[in-house]
Amino acid sequence: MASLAAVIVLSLAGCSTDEPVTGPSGGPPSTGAGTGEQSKFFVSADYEAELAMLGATATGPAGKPWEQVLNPTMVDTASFKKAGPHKICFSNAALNNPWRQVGFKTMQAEVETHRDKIAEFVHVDAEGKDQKQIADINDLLGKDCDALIVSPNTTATLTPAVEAACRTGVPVIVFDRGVDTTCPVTYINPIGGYGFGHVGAEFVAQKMKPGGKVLALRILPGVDVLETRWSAAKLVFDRAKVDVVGVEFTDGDPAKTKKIVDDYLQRYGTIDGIWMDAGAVAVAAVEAFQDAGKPVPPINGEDQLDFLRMWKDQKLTAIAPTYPTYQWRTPIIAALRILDGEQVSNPWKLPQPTITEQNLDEYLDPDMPPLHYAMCGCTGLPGYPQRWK
Amino acid sequence: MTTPGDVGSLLDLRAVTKSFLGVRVLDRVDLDVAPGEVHAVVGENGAGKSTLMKIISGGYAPDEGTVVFAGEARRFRGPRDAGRAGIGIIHQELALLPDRTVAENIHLGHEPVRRGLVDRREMRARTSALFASMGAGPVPADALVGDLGVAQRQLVEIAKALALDARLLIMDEPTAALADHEAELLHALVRRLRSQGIGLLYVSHRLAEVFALSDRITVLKDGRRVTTVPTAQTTTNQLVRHMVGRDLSGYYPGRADPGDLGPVRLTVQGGGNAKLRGIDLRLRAGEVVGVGGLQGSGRSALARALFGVTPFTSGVVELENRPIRVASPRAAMRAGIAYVSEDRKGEGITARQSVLDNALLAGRALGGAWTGRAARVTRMRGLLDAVDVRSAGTDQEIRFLSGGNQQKVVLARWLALGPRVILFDEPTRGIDVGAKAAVYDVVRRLARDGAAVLMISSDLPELLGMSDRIIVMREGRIAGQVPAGASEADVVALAMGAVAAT
Amino acid sequence: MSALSFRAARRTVPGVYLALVLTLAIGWLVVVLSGGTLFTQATVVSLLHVAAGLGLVAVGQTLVIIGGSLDLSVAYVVSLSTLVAAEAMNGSDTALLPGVLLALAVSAGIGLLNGLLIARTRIDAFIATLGVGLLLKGYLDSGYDGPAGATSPALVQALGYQRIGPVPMSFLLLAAVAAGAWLTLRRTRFGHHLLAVGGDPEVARLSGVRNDRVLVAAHVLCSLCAGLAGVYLAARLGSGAPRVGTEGIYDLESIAAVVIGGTALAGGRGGVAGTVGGVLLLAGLDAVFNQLQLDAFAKQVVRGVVIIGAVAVYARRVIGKGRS
Amino acid sequence: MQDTLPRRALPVRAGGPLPILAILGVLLVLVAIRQPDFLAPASLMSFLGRSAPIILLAAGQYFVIVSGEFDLSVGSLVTAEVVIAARLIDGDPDRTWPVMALVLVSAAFVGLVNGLITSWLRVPSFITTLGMLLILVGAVYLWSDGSPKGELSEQFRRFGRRAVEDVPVLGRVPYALLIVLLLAVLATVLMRSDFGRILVAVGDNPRAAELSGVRVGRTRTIAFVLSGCAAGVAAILLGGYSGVSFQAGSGLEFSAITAVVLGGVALGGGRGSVAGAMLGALTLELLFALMNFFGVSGTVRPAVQGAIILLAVAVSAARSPSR
Repeated sequence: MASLAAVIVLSLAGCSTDEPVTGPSGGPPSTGAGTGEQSKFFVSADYEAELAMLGATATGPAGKPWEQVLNPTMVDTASFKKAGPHKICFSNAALNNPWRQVGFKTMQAEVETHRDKIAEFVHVDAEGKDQKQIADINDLLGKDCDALIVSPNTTATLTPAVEAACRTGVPVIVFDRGVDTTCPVTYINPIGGYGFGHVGAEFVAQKMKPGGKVLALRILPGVDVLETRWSAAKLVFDRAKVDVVGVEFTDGDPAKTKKIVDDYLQRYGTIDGIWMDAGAVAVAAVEAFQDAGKPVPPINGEDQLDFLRMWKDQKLTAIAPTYPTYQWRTPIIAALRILDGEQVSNPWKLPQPTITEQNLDEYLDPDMPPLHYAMCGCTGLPGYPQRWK
Repeated sequence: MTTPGDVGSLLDLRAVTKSFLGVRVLDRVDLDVAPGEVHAVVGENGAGKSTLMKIISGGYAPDEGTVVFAGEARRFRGPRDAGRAGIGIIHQELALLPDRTVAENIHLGHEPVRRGLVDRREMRARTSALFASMGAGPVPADALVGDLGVAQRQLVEIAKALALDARLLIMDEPTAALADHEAELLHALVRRLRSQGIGLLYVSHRLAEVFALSDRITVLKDGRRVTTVPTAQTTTNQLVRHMVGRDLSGYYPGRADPGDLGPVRLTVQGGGNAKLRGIDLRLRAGEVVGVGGLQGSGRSALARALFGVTPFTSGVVELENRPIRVASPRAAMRAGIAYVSEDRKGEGITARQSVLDNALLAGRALGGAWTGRAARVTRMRGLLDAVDVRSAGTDQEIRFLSGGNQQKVVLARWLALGPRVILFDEPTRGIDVGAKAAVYDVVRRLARDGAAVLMISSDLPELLGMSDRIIVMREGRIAGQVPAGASEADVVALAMGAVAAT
Repeated sequence: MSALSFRAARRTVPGVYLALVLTLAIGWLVVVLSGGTLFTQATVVSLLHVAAGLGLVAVGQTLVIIGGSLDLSVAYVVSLSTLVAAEAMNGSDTALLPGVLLALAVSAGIGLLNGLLIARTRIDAFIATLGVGLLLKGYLDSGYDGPAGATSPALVQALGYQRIGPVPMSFLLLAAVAAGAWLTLRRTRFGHHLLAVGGDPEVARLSGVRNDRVLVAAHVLCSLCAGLAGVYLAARLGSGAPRVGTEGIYDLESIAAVVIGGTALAGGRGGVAGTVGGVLLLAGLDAVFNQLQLDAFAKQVVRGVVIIGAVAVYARRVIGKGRS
Repeated sequence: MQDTLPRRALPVRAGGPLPILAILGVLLVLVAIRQPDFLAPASLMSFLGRSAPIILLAAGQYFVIVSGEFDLSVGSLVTAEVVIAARLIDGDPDRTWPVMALVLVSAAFVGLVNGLITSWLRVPSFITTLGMLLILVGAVYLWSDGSPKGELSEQFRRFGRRAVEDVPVLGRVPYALLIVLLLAVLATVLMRSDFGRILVAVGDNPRAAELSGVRVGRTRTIAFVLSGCAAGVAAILLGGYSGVSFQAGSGLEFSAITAVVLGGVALGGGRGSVAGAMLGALTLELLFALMNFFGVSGTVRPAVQGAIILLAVAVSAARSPSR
C-alpha cells in the first residue's frame, strides 16, 4: 500500500512539472521558453540598469575598486560631521559561510588601517535570523554609535528596523543586500545579481553547442540575491532558446550537487552547459563530470580559489562572475568620509569584475586556502595573508 | 437475599466467557450483586477473579455472555463508560500518577469545575471529606503521590474509586498491602457504604475478612463458578474445599527428605536496607524455602536484595561460606544466584524477541566466550523441550505465547546457568494449571539437583504444598518460620501478627 | 508508616530561574569588567523581543511535551503563519483581524493533522511531525521565493514595536499566553488530563480520560502558539517570511528551552513557568554574548553544554528523590 | 494490553525487511520504466557507491535506535570530521593515514561521550545528542573561524570517489561500495552475535535485560560508539566523494533516522533489522534519484518525501498489532 502510494505521489509530482520531453526544444510554448515564469522579484528597470553598468567605467582611484564608483550621484553629508575618534557599529546578517568570513576579515583589516580615527568597532552577528538582527539593530542604537553599518539578512523584513535607525539621526550605511527605503546615507553594493547571472549565462549560452542542454544549479529558493541572479540568467537562456533541462537546488551541499549532476547525466546522456547562481559547489559539479568520464561543459563558478585552480589545471571552459568581497572595505571608508563631512555617492555602485580565461592568472594565489575568495582586495591590508588563512 | 436474575439486582452477569490466546480464562460465569450487598469473590490465584472484575468495570469486553447493570444490558466501551454508569473499581495494581497530588489523582477524569476552571479548593475539600468519611488518617490533599508509602497510596486508590459516587464498587484485594488498623478502617468503610445502598464486589484472599464483611460468597476455580452461597450458611473449611477442590498431594511434587539436604549454600546475617531490617537467613542445598507474608511485607524486597536489585546496605551475605558483595544483578548471577521476577511482563521477558533469544538472554549477558555458542543454542533448545514450552517454534516472538509458556521460557533461561541459589517471586502468577504443575516440577528438580531455592508466593496452598519450610515476613522483618505440613492459619497468623490470626 | 512526614507539593520555582539569575549576574559582571553595560534599555528590549518569538513557540511545545509527544513542525508553521497573516492583510488595517484569525486557523489545522496522525494512526510523534514539516517545507519552497505580503501597519505598530517602558507588547503577549497555558495546565480538566496522559497513558485511560482527544487538542494548541509566534514575527518583520521559522531553528530551540525549563521529555512533569525561564536563559546568553562580541559559534557550544547540563541536573534530582 | 492480542499468525514478521523490500522493488520498477539504462552495471555501481555514506549512517543510527535511544549528532559529527580532516591533512598526502585514524578514533570518542552522558547522567539521548550537535557545530566553526580550511589529499578522497577499475561484468566497483558491503556484513554478523541480540533486548525491555545480567548502560554506550564510528567512516567516504564543506553532514541525522524508520525499525527500540535500516537508506536515495529522473521540481521534493514517509510509516503502524 505504501508502495502504491509512492507510485501515485511520484507520478503526480512528475506530471505536475513542466519538464520537457527529451529532445532539442521542449517546454510549454505558452510561456515562450522552458524556464517558467519570471520571479516576482524581477524588476525590469533594475535589470536594465545593471546590464548597462556592466559596460560602464568607474570613477575613483585606479587599482582600488573598493573606492571606485559607477555612475556616482554624490550626496551631502555635512550634517553628520563629527570629531573623531569614532565608534562604528556593524550589524551583520551572518557569518555562516566562507564568503561572509572572508568579507568580515577584510572589513576588520580595513578598520585596523584607520586605528587613528576609529576608537571602537562594535560587531554583532545576527546568525542569519531576521528577528535577531532587528533586535541587534535596536540594541546598537542604545550604544551611542557614531555610525551604523548594516548588512541586512533580508531586504523586506529589515526595512522597518533600518528606518527606525535612520530616525535616530545616526548615519546609516547599508551594504550587500539592500533595504526598501532611501533613508540610509548610502547603499553600497557591486553591480548586483542581475549582472552576475547575466554574465554567467551569456558565457554558457555562447560557448555551448547550439541547441544543447543546460542544467541550472541553485543554492536555495527564496533568497533575494540569488533570485535576481537566476532571473537574469533565465532571460538570457530564453532569448538564446537554450534548453534548460533542469533547475535544481543543492543547498550548497557538494554531495547533493554531485548526485544531481550524476542523475542528469544519466538521464540526458550529456549536459552541454552548467550555470550556477553561486560558486560554492562549482568544484563538485565539475568533479561529477570527471567521475562520470564525461567532458566538462562550459560552466560558471565564482572567485573561490578551489574553482579557479581547477579551472587552470583542467583547462576548463569557464568564467567566474564575482560578487566581490572587497565591498566589505567600502562601508568603513564611507563611514569615515561621512563622519568627516565628505560627500559620498548614493547609491555607491562598486565595479563587479569578471574573471575570465585572460585574467585568471592574476587571481590565482597558491598560498591561500581553497575556499578563499580571490576578489577580496585584501592583499595590501595589514595581516595579509595570515589573517585570511 | 436475592437470587440470580432477580429484578432487584444491581449487577447481573450471565454466562460470561473470556479467552486469551485460546486459553479460556472465564467459562460461563454467572454473578449478581444486589444494592446494599457485599458480595465476596474468592478463589486461588489464576482462578479468573481479576479478569472478571475487569469485564465488569469495562477494562475488557466479554467474548460471550451478558452484563446487566441496573436492569439494562450493557456493553461498556471502556472504563470511562463503566464509570459513568456507576461502577467504580479499586485496582490491584495501583493506577496512580506519582508526579501528581493526592487530590489531582483522586479526581482525575472527573475534576470539579466552577466557571470553566477546575475548582482546586473544592477538590481539596472533597478529598478531605472522602478521607474523613473513610475514617482514615490524614493524607494531605496536596502531597505528591510519589512521596506516599504503599498503604497511603492504597487509601488514595480507594478514595479515587469512591469519589465517583459509584453505585457498584469493585475492590480487588484492597487490604493486601494494608496494616491491620488500616484494614479495620477499610472494613468499617465497607459497612458504611453497604448501609448507603451501594453494592460491593469484594475480592480477597483473607477469608477472615470475607466472613466478617460479606453477605454472599462466590467461589471461582479455574475460570468457572463453583458455587455462590450466603455467608451465614458456610464455613471456612467448606469454602477452602470449594476453592481447592483437588487432591493437593498429587499436585505438588514430593518434598525433600531431611537426608537430601546438602551443605549451607547461602547465609545472611543482619541484612538490611530501606525496606528490610535484621534479616537472618540460611538456605541449604536441596531445600525449597517458602516465603510468606502480605504484599508489601518485604518478601519481594528480600529476593531483590539477595539478587542485588536493591542490595542490602548492612549485614553480611555469604555464599558457600565465602562472603560476597552483591551490588548488582550481574554480580549476583556471577556468584550463582538467579531470580525469577513476579512481574513477568515488566521484568521477565523481552516481549518482541523470539523464544530462543529470551531464553538465551542471561547466558549471553554473562558469557563473553565466542566458542561454544552453537553448543549453547543446541543445549537451550533441549532445555526448552525439557520444560515443555509450547510455541510455534523457537523463532516465534514470546509475546504470542501464553503466560505459562512465557514463564517456562524464563525458567529455561535460568536453568541453563545452573544456578546454586534461585529466587522465585510468585512463579505461578497468572498462569494456567497445567503450566503450574510444570513450574512446580522445575522448582523441585532444581532443588534436587543441589540448588537452594527461595520461593515467594501469595498462594497459600502452593506455599504449603511446595515448601520444605516457610519463613514469614512482616513489616520488613522475618516474623517467624513454620515447618512443612503447617496449616494456612499458622502462616496467616505470623503474617498478620498474632492478633489477627484466624 | 505514621512516622512518614509528608512533603507538601509546593511547586517550587524551577531551578532554571536560579540559573537565569546566575547567568545574568556573571554575564553582567564580565560585561562590566570589559567596559560595557548589559542592562541598558535597548539591550533589555532586544532581549525581550528575542524571548517573545521563541517563547510563544516554546510554550506550545511545552504542552505537547508534557503530553508525552513532540512537535518538529513548528518552525514551518511559524513561517507559514507569517505568510498567511501578511498576505491576508496585504498592508491594510481593515484586514487585521481576519488576517490574524486566518493565520491561527491554518496553524490550528496543521496541529489537528499532527495530532490525528499521532493519536489515530499511531505514528511516532518524531516521524509524524517531521513528515508534516517536510510537507509544509515543500509548500513554502514552491510557493514563495522570498518575503511576501505586507502586515497591517497597525499590527506592526502595536505588536511589532510598541512597548511599555522596556517591555515590548510582544513580551506581554508571551506573558499572557504563558499565563493562559499555566492556567490551562493547573486549572482546567484538559490540563489535568494532559499531565495524566503524559505521565502514564494507561492510568489516564483507566481513569476515564480520552487520551486521543487530549493529545490532539494539545497538538492543536501547540500549533496555535506557533501560529501566534508567526503573527508576532509578521508584525515585527512587516511582511510574511517563508524562511523565518527555519532560520530561527524554532523547532530544536523550543525543545531546548522546554527541557532547560525542567519539563521531562518523557512527559507528565513540568510546566510553562520553567519554559519561560528557559527561553529567558537562552535570550540572556544571546545578550551577554552580543555585549561581549563573542563568536556566535562559541555561544553555540555554550548552549549545547547548558542544555545537557540542565537536563543532567534535573535527572540527578529525580534519581535522588526516587531513592529517598 | 498484551493479553488482548489477536492470535492470528502474522504473515510477515513485524520489523522484518519485507515491506521495505517491497517499496524498494516498486521504486526499481519505476526506475526501470523511466530510466532503464540506470540499471546498467556502470550507473548502478556508481549509485551504490554514492549512497554508501547514508547507508553507513543508517546502520550506525540503527544500533542506537534499536537499543531505545536517538542519535541526533551524527550529521554534525560528519561535518566536524570532514572539516578536521581537511585542516589537518592540508593537502599533504603523507598525513592521510594518521588523520584517517584520528577521524575514526575521535568519532568513536564522540559516540562514547554521548553514551556516557546518556547512560550515567541519565540525560535522555534526544537531549544529549541535540546538545552534542550544537557543541560540535559550534566548536568546529570556532576552530576553523567559520570557514573550512585546508584541503583533503587525493589519497583520502580516493575512498569516497574512486573505484576498482575493469572488473568483469560490473565495470568499475567504487571503493565506497566495497567498504559498505564489508561493513554491512560485519553489522549483520554483529547483530546475530550475542551482543546484537542483547542490544535488541535492551531496546525492547531494559529492565528485563538488566535483571538478566545485562549491563544496560554499557550496551547502549557501545551502540553510541558504533554510531560514532559509522559517522567517522561516513565522513571519510563523504569527504572523499564531495570534498570539504560545512554542508557535508547537514541534515544527515534526520535522513538517517528516516531511513531507519522506513526500514521497519521501531523508534523506542526492540524491533527491526540492520539490513532493513540499510535498505531504508538505499530506498531513500533511490527516491531522490527517481525524483531527478522524473524531473520533480526541486521545491516540491520535500513534500513528496514527507508524504511518502508518512504513508509508509502509517501503513506499517497500522499493520503492527501492538499499540
